[in-house]
Amino acid sequence: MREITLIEAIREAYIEEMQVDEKVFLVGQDIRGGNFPNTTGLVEMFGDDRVLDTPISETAMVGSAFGAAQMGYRPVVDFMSGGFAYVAACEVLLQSAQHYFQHGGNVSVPLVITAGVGAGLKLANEHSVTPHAMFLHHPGIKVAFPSTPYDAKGLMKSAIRDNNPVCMFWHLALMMEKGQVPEEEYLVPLGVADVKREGTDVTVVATGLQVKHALEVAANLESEVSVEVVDLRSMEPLDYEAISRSLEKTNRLVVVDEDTERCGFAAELIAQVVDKSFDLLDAPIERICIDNMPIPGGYLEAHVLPNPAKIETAIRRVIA
Amino acid sequence: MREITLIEAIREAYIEEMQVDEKVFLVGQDIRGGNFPNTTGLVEMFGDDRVLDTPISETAMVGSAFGAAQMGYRPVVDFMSGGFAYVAACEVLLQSAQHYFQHGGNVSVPLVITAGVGAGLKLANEHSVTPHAMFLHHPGIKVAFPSTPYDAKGLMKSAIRDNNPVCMFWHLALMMEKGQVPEEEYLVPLGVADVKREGTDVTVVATGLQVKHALEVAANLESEVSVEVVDLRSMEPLDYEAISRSLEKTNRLVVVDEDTERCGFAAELIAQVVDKSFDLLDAPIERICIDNMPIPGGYLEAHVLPNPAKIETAIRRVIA
Amino acid sequence: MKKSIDAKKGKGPKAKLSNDQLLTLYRNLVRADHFDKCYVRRIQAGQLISFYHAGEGGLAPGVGACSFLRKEDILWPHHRAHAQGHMLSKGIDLKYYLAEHTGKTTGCCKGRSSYHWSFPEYGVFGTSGCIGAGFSPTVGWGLACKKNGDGQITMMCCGDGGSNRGTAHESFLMANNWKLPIVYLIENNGLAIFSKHEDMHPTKDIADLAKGYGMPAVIVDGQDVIAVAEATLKAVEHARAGKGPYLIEAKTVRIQAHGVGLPDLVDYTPRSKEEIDELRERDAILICRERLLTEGLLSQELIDQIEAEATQEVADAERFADESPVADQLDLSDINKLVYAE
Amino acid sequence: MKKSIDAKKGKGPKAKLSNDQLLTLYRNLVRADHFDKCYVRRIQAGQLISFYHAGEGGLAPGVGACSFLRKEDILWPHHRAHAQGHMLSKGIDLKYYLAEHTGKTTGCCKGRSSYHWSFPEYGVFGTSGCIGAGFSPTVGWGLACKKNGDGQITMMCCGDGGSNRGTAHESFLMANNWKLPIVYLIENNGLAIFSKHEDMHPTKDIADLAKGYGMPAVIVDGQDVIAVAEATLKAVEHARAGKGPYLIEAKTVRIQAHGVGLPDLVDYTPRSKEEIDELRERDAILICRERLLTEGLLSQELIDQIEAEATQEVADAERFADESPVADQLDLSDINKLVYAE
Ligand SMILES: Cc1ncc(C[n+]2csc(CCOP(=O)(O)OP(=O)(O)O)c2C)c(N)n1
Ligand SMILES: Cc1ncc(C[n+]2csc(CCOP(=O)(O)OP(=O)(O)O)c2C)c(N)n1
Ligand SMILES: [Mg+2]
Ligand SMILES: [Mg+2]
Repeated sequence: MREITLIEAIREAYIEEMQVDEKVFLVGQDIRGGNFPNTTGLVEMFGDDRVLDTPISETAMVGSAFGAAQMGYRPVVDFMSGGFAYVAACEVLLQSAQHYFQHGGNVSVPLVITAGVGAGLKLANEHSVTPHAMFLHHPGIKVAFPSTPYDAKGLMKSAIRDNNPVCMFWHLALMMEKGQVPEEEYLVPLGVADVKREGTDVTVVATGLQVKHALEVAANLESEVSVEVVDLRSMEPLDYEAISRSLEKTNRLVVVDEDTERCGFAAELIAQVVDKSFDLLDAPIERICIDNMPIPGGYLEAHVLPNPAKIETAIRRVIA
Repeated sequence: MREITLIEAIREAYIEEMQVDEKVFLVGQDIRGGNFPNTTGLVEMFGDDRVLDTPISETAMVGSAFGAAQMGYRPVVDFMSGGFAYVAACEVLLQSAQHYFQHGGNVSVPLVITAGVGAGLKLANEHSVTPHAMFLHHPGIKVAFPSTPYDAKGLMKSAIRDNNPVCMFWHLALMMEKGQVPEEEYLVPLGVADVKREGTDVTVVATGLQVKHALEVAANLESEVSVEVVDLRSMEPLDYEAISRSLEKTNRLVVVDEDTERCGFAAELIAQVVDKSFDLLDAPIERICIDNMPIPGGYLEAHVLPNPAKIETAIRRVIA
Repeated sequence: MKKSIDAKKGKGPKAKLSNDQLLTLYRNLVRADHFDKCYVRRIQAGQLISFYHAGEGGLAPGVGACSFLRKEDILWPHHRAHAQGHMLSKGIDLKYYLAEHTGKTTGCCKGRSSYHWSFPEYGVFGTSGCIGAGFSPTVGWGLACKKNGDGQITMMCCGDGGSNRGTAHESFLMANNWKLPIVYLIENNGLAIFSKHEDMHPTKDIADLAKGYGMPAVIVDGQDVIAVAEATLKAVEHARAGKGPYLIEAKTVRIQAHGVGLPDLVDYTPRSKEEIDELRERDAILICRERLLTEGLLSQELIDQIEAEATQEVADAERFADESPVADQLDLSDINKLVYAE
Repeated sequence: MKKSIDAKKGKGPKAKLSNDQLLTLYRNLVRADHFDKCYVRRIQAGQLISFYHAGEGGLAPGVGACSFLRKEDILWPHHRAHAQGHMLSKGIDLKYYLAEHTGKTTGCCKGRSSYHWSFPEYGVFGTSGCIGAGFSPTVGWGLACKKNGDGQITMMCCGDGGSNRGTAHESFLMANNWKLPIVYLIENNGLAIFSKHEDMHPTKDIADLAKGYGMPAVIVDGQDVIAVAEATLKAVEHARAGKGPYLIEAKTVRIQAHGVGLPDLVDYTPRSKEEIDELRERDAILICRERLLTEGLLSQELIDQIEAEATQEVADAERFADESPVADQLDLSDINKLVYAE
């Protein structure tokens, strides 16, 4: 099968969905020029009224999508960097997320929020945060986070077709990662995890870049420990079944989440496992997240992020 | 001892701190007139330049505190309602919280964020949310949530004296609750839990209004179950010692948190307990939070909130 | 507190209103007033849930702005009087809103939201508890109207206080950059809770902001419903013609406290009876009635009839709401069904 | 892309600059240019971490605005050229910033933040990766300056793009309501990443916004450092005198791509060499040099000396940064010690 990069895969998702549904449009800052290559050239293909550049006016930028979505359009809002979503937190986390429920289910809000996220470029906190937990904490938005080009394309297409706000960030460190993507059309549904590697001793649950890290560690430990890597692909809806199926085999769990630890998704998953699968656990659950501090820039950044070494240590701890 | 209301206790904290430190000032919307009675009459006592009304311009309102704090002032920003903090999320969660660490510890940011929070008035989501988890997820801000007038006064005084951003919301349903408050000055330090009721069978950890609920249930169940109620008073810093001390006695834990369940503080606490006190647990931990939906207005609200009945059920489940 | 209307600003060649339209304005104003009084009475009697922000004195801008919109036009109404004047003028049957506000299953939001409204078939999608929140989706509505390409426009209303939000700036920028068919109506009643407009905005007129965006703007006497309607027709015409957004500032008043049951302060001192009496002098219904009487469009008989119809309409809405079942059942077995669209 | 400066707007009775001041401006411009080139060279060579947004073409506004501030004045500098011109003009020794930007323990933020700066003893408290974030704390700085009551002012700089944020509106409102001693400098280089000012702001001049707040504003030629300094002196005087905020829009240019290594597009097409060449014609250093030569303040000898000193200053800063230890140790045993002040 042909191989393309993750960012190219997202671009293909845009192109395919824009071709089949003229209600789909993209809005963001500097996306016509391709601030990231997922939008490069799209304005030439679809015109100025489907690829819209906005001022640095994020509340109105989200608003342009939120309003149009209520009228049957299917906008994708590109925040450029996940950290910039904070400046439109009310529009995203309250207004867009709650609109459907709060208004009696009268009006659906089919919009996608996307941005590059993730630390690794030494850019300090605002340019490095992966603020998934903040989205997950606010019911009404779905949250996906792909680890491969295949998933990125399939999830983005599902996100665009979903009748709810969906946040699909992608990780900057995976942007140029290549992977197999079929020429034929396919979807990856939201809410279906993917066992990226089978194993019997310990389950590592991860998303995004951390799936890659987990797979690396699993391969390295192959001769010692049989590691199962469950890539959730989306955190809401959450495929809890996939996790419990895996725990039934392994009885041991490591959760890796590239977001600040406190009140993050890893904590949520641990709480759910304690609630639903307590008896399956043979050891305390380990979580590997970003330490409870603003993500530093510079060389210090590396200390606070999840990485293969930390994942390995966690695995060794739960099997000890 | 004399009894005063929680909101009067906060007012006393303001008065005492404004009297001893002229760097303390209050800023918010309609606080001169006493939008809530914690600021009533303060403008007459301290003048227009220490009790400042702002337009509905929350980013600048927080900014007026954030900037002044960097220059040695000690502002208290009143958001009126906790839900309105979303419109200044970047200023609060990123800028104020990260400033100290991100700038080499050169500049401290002694400011307090406060507001009335909590559901119960059928006001629908934005006027009902208690968005603590969002604050806790962002290192750099401390978070307190009092359950009594005594604690409210003592915590607010500590918050004002703290050299960091501190968020101290107070619960609307407790506003007029009376409690003993000494005439003499005292502080309640941030990060010290208070065992509001001793017990041996099960630990209920709570904050704010839910402490009251937990105490109610504990009293009702007295003849059947010995419930220990640990009031955290602040969630960051977190007095984990107090929790583990209690668990050593009870080996059973119920966490009650009036915030949306997913990625909330209850999940965080469960993850910490699993990590640090796994062997102390004789049963899965129960969490009682707001259901994963926007808080409805109207009569439906009552269904999704923590309440004594739900707490009792959870207690019965963990001791079963 | 008295508004001094710069009469000149509101002048210019006026859009002509038909006799029917003039009567519609009067009728809608009376209806809005009846509903407003009903809500005040009910909340005081414990027959309305959550809160109510009485509209007395400030009903004309919403009625003037919304009486001649098309059904498919999009409207974000002002929160004052809980938008009842705006919504009934748009053609919405308010009984579903009263049912919502009394927590009934027949409510426009299924009893989920007390004061929220939602009538998507009339282009009113919902509201928010965050003042100034409407500026953001307005950009999207304006954009979709433009994309739809059939002359649909968006009317976005808010108070003087709401115009202080940064969302206003961002909305004005994008609406003007993209020449979106949007009419912004600022209903300036000189107060936001206890705060005086003069202290919260550095110039006399909020309409001054329009200059920064090269946006046409007009200031009208918000107690004169006809003036508001005429200004609106011009602004709407401008927007429908693809010429971009337009801002109207209507100077109006607030007779009651911000919310029913709250103290009525300015800054930190109570408003005096004299002040309020002065505000009452320019009563929008009387001003309109006077004008229509002068023009021979109203008779005492018609006045009484309109009054009676409004009374009946409110009574019907109350009966509908009161007889509807309380929405107090929530099936939490599948939360996601409630929270997410299919 | 060429800015057409409406010369009239910049005119008016000019604050008189001393010969020393004129030379200071020239010297600071040359120093800023040397540091800018150093950063471009280093980031291309992998000797600078994170990113760099080259200042070429747009250095004069920051130098003009900051060269004559008092040490205790507060400054939020623009992100362009990573504020080096602003900071050195304010008296800050840039070696600590270069050390930060190379990830060293001697950095102004202890190596924690790559591009962030922080020199509180010079009234520069820090920065943010969110464009437009400075508008908010500016209100607090202005408020504290006013409270301190000794003529201290706040200078807040940002780009045309930054002025699109809603934070600008809220900041302008509160600064004007409270008559805070704040000077807003909009460094309008006509571009924000790939976006043209013309498409992002509906009028030619961002200064138009000031009208909405009754705030005095002036437009200056941002390639003329002397004009910027003169306008700034007037604005600062106004602010120090307690007359409230002032807005300066300096029309300037951006010669290089938004960030080093990014494509240099406008909308979605590359800028042409001709366009760039045209922009280069109005070089701020040459314009200033010309003027000072005409006025007999500069000689070739002095020019060479200033050049040599700047070269030396940059070399010293580089040596300091390069010889400092890498900040790659983080004691995570007590995170709270790092994150919270005592
Ligand atoms: C973001 C936000 N901040 C503050 C409030 C509290 N609040 C509710 S109404 C109001 C005043 C609104 O004033 P204005 O827009 O002038 O409308 P009016 O009430 O005068 O009709 C305020 C401050 C809010 N609901 N949302
Ligand atoms: C809130 C936010 N939105 C978007 C960005 C991405 N961004 C960084 S610089 C920039 C352009 C800034 O333009 P301008 O203010 O004109 O300054 P210039 O770069 O032209 O000097 C943008 C959009 C950001 N950093 N923060
Ligand atoms: Mg008002
Ligand atoms: Mg620019």
